[in-house]
Amino acid sequence: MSDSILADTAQRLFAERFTPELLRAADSGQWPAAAWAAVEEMGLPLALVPEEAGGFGVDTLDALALVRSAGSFAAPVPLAETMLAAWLLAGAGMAIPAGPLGIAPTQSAKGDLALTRDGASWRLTGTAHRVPWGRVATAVALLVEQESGSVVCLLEPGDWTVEEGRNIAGEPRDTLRIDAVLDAARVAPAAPGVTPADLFAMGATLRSLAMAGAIERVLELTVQYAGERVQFGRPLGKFQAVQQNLAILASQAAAAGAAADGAAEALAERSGGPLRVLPIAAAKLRCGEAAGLTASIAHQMHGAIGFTHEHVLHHLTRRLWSWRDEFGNESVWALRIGREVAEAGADGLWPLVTAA
Amino acid sequence: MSDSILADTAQRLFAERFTPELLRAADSGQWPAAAWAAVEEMGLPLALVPEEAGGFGVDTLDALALVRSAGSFAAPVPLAETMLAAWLLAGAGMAIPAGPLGIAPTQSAKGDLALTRDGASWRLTGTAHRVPWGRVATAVALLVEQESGSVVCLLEPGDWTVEEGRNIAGEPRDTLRIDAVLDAARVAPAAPGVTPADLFAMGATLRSLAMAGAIERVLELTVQYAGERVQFGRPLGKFQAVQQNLAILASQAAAAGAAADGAAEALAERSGGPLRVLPIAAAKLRCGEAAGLTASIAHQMHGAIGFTHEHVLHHLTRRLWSWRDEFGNESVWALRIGREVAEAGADGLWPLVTAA
Amino acid sequence: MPRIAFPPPPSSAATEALRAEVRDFLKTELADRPPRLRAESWNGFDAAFSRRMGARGWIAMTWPKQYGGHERSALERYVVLEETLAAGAPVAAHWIADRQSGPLLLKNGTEEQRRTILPRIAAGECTFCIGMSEPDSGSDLAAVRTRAVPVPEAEGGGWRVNGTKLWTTYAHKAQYMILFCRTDGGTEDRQGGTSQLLVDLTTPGITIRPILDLSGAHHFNEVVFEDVVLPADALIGNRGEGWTQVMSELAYERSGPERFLSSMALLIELVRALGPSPSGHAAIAVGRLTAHLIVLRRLSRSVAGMLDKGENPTLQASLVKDLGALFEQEIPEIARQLVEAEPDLESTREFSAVLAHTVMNAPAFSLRGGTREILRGIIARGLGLR
Amino acid sequence: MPRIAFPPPPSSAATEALRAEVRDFLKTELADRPPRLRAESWNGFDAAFSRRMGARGWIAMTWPKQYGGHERSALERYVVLEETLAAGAPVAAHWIADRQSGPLLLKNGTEEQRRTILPRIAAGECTFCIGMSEPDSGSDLAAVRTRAVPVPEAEGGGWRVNGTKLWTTYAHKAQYMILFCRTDGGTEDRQGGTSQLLVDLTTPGITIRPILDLSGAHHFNEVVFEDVVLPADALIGNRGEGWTQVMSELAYERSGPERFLSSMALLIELVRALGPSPSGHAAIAVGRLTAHLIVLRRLSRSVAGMLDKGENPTLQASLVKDLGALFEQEIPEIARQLVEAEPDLESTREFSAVLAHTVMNAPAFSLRGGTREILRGIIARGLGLR
Repeated sequence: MSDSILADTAQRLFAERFTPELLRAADSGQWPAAAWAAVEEMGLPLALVPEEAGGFGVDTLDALALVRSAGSFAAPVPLAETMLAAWLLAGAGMAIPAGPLGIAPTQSAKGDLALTRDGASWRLTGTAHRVPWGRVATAVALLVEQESGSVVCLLEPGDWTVEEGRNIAGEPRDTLRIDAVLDAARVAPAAPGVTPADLFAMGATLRSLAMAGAIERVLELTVQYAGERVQFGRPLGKFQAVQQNLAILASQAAAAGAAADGAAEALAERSGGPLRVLPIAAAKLRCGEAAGLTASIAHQMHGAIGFTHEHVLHHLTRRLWSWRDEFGNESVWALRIGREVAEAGADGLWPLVTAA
Repeated sequence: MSDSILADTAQRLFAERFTPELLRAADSGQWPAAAWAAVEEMGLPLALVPEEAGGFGVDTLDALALVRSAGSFAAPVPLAETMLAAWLLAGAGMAIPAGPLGIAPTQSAKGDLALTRDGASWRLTGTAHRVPWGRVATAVALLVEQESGSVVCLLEPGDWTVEEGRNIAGEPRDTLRIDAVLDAARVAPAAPGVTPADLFAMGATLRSLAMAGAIERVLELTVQYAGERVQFGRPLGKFQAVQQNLAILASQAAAAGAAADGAAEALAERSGGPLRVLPIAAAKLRCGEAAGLTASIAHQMHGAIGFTHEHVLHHLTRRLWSWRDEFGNESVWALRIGREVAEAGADGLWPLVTAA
Repeated sequence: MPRIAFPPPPSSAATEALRAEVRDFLKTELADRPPRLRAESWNGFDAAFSRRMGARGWIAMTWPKQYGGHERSALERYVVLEETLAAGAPVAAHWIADRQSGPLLLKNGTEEQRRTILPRIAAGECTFCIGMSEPDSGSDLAAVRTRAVPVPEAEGGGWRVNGTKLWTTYAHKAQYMILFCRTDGGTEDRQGGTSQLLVDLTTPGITIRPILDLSGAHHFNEVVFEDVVLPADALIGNRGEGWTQVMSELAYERSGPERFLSSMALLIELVRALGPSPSGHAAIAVGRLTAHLIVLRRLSRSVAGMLDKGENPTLQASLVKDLGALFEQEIPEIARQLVEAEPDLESTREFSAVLAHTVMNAPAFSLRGGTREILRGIIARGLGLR
Repeated sequence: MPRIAFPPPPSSAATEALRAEVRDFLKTELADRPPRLRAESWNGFDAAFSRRMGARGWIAMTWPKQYGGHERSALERYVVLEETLAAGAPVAAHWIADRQSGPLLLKNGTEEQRRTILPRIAAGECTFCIGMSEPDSGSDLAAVRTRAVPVPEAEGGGWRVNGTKLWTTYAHKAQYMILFCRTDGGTEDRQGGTSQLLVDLTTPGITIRPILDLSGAHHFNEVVFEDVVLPADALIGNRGEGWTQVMSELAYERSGPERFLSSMALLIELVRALGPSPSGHAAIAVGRLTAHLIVLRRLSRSVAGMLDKGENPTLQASLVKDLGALFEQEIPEIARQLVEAEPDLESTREFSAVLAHTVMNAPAFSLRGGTREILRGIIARGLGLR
């Protein structure tokens, strides 16, 4: 499929499906099964899977752009998570189940999960926290660190019990209590070099992209609103104070977009070797910071209108407030960069920046 | 002397003496001897000294208001320091020398200074860092912690050698290398309860007041400039973006003023017991924060004009940039408050705030 | 430039006994109120609690005794207010009437209104709501279109009201509304021709529909007036002076503790989550916020002192509101970086739930009672710039 | 709303060899340059250094060879620029001519001007200054009053200039000025009637007086023109199109590395002062600044890529400048809280000296090249709001 056709088709699908009504329904706990089916129908969840493993040969950057696009529509489906799970399974040479897939958004799977031999099979016990859409997942792919290296486990409903939870955007974030016996086909070594820390960084990349998309959309909505809403006899956008705020909003959108692009490139260029984590860390931090500022300015400009359940703005801003904390908040990633800088030393700072 | 007469007379004196020309001369290292003589003539350096110790019976709050007023004129003389040194000496029952006096702006004198018995006399050795106007001081009052309690030492020129230094406002901040034999008359126990930490808090109070004064003056200058300076055919102050910035400036001035008042009250109400440090810590922090924001907005509003050596603005802003770091910067005092809050615990926070 | 004085606030020594009494009361009253509910701040609604506040004499504290008040000082009222807000008590059932509607009636109401309504407010038995904003009038109140037309005496007299009010907080629980509407002229007259009317919300023709906020909670309402007929004495104060009356209400209510304590529950839970030995980083952050709180409280109490003396500190009050909203909005942004916890309204961890509540409500802190931009414009005018 | 695209910046793989070469050169050149001097960023002036940069072919890199240029890519120029700025090299002697005056002459100058002046710039032997601001015209360039009046042919022809320029950086060291002045009309014509003239600063009638900045340093000058007669071909481009020409210069120069590297010396010294094992607090602060730097550099390189393709990314460039100035101004405020040191220009500690320099210069970062408020107005216009 050609790149821009994929992007355009997906965008059309998102626009058609993820209407304000659907967003509100999803917010109140409804699973948009038909919309998901349409997304799956298009093959989007397999976008990160290599052609030889059953994918459609989508370029990685184009695949990642889908997540950004979905973010701009506040799509209440686990597209990013299913893409990541499918990629993880494909890398381990495992078959990819249909349906929405789950992953565990934790940096280290240690402590929470224990994988032990159980005759010819394996036994996995423990807890996976805040699994996106765990309640509707047809399978969950977990990466478990073993002495021998990272191992991918494929779980199916029945392997876990669900405690339902939500982030403040109303997206399911479920706790799965796991006690499963897995036959050999459901346990396999991960692709070389893939660690939980890696998967966490990939998750951070996907959230950065989704935030960048949502921020761009918020900017668009806010500029449009300022152009239309009349106060004191003039459109809001004619007031200098409003203009100054919207300029800040635009600069945050620019920074978030560029930061997410940088992370996407780092992820796309990977081939077997270790991930270039610095651009990803910078992206998650920068998008998170932009997310807060964006939400704050957009609500300030929208006034009470933006606070109503009926308005689309909060579907985006509540996601921004949630996503900035998922897969590591700003502090988590800043610390990681800061430690790397300290190690490089004063005279290593600039070379480190130009190499990022 | 009646309170408002004192304040008015002092203000007139400051306005008359601390002209832009004098500020520029002081900036290039000249000691404004005549202006200082006029300040001393009025008795201002003794304002904190109790009547029975040779003072004029000035109310403590009125005495502290002089420091605020001097700050608003960027007065390049050690009025605050001399007031503090005189208070320290008076408390120890020592005579107060004429002329500008020095103190050491360090929280703990330990490590830097050693006071030992030397027959009937004492020997003081060590280094006092960044002593304001050390080079012209006719005497320096140092507080040294001994096993027996805090001891005041009175040093005279000849007891030290000077290494000249300056803060970025051009105010002398000299290093004194001390090796002095002090007879018994020049060493005395400090007033009960007065410790180096106390003196440091008092210094922080004086700097807070000076910052509050300078900030108010910067606000005044900036509002005036915005009203006069025409750009694009209108006075700057008619632009909404400028108005929004000046409103922020005004709010910082309000906060700094109230914070400094709170510190002054804490200092004034002391009578023998320990200082209420919380309002002082809050003041130094809040004034320091306001100082940075004020300087930044004022320069933004003044444009290149504010950058010229000829303009009065920078005499104030460079002092703000210096004073916020003297006697403890924002972090130093924030840490102190934060530790106290942690000790009080979650449910102790509000009672601690209402008691401050 | 006019000097912006903040005189020292009145000494609080005289009120310390009252403070202790209030703290004792709240300690018992709120013993079982979890932090996630305390985080609702003045949006928490509990009619029984309000009645008990009334029984204690802690509503209508400064009003004349003949109208159910207690003739206590503004400073005593301030103490009760800040203690209840800092503790996260559910004040919504009496708060609007105590703060805004009661004083309006006291100043501009008819003797009948004062006599019948004020004592019920004082008892914590009468909830008010304020009908201000409309679909096309947010900060620009002069753009209201709700209209009250005099009914000819021959037809019974009074006022016939048509229009729609939005964002009316707790209209669905209130007995009365203070309605801001147009009685004369049109939007081209700007502020002129607006009036305030007292509306009994059981009057026929009034429909109240919920507006859910972004967290799905129901505080706001749409209130639709369709040929609602009000009695002639529903008019509060003078016909055509609605704007002036509203402005004088607003100016005084810009600087109370409600303007900087909205995130207090989160600050408290932050201190709890960090424990007795926080990192230097966390201690510095909390110490800084505490310093800001101490200074804001001093500013606010200074304004209270000026109000008590009958001065008109409009400019000072605006400065306090601006600084207060910044402070309230900063707290969630700082807290979330210091404790590892995602915001989650339903979390088993109180910190996460309080964080979620505060993050989602914070944007409103600089909207309610006039947006930040408008407030700063008022300050600039006070500086002599407009 | 127009979409504000920042396409991926060109791959830097091709320029890595050049980067290594520049780093090597700077390592030797700047071995003895202390951080307090590196902190001067593009205000550092060293004629010998500029000549050596010229000898290396690192000035006028993109210009045609016939004018002394090197016909290298904009991206290669970008690499040299960011490396010299990040290292705190003293570029002031060639920088203005390389960045602004040379390209102007290349585009609008006479063949004679190009032939005689451009090669000298390329060699690092010719310093330019820009005569823009005036006593009553800061950001409002249309208010300039300096006037150039044509001299009748009978009297020898050319232009007679009278007026005063302010804030002219390094006029006291420059050979030439690009003078922005009025040739026709008056201030009521706003931008119309303005032109640019090439001024040899040795021309009689020109007086250059120092303006000391707030730290007492001499970078700025007042340049007074009293009946200064310039040749007819001093006119650059077209008479009356001065404004348009200036605007197109400015738009392109809003987004280079000079817009976010002004505090780089301080960031480097901060990392040095904190050492290999900073506290978590300090590591987080430095990590955050580093992330911002990485993203700013990407944005800036994206704009460079667009410029290289002949696109017109005015809006993007403005966004980069706004973000860049915020970043540069934030660094001193953060650094000073992380290291115990008072700012002190003469301190024996490099950190204190660099901090002092940066604190005092930071306010200018959002003034030079148009104030923040004006820049944001331009962005708002780009969003379709004006």
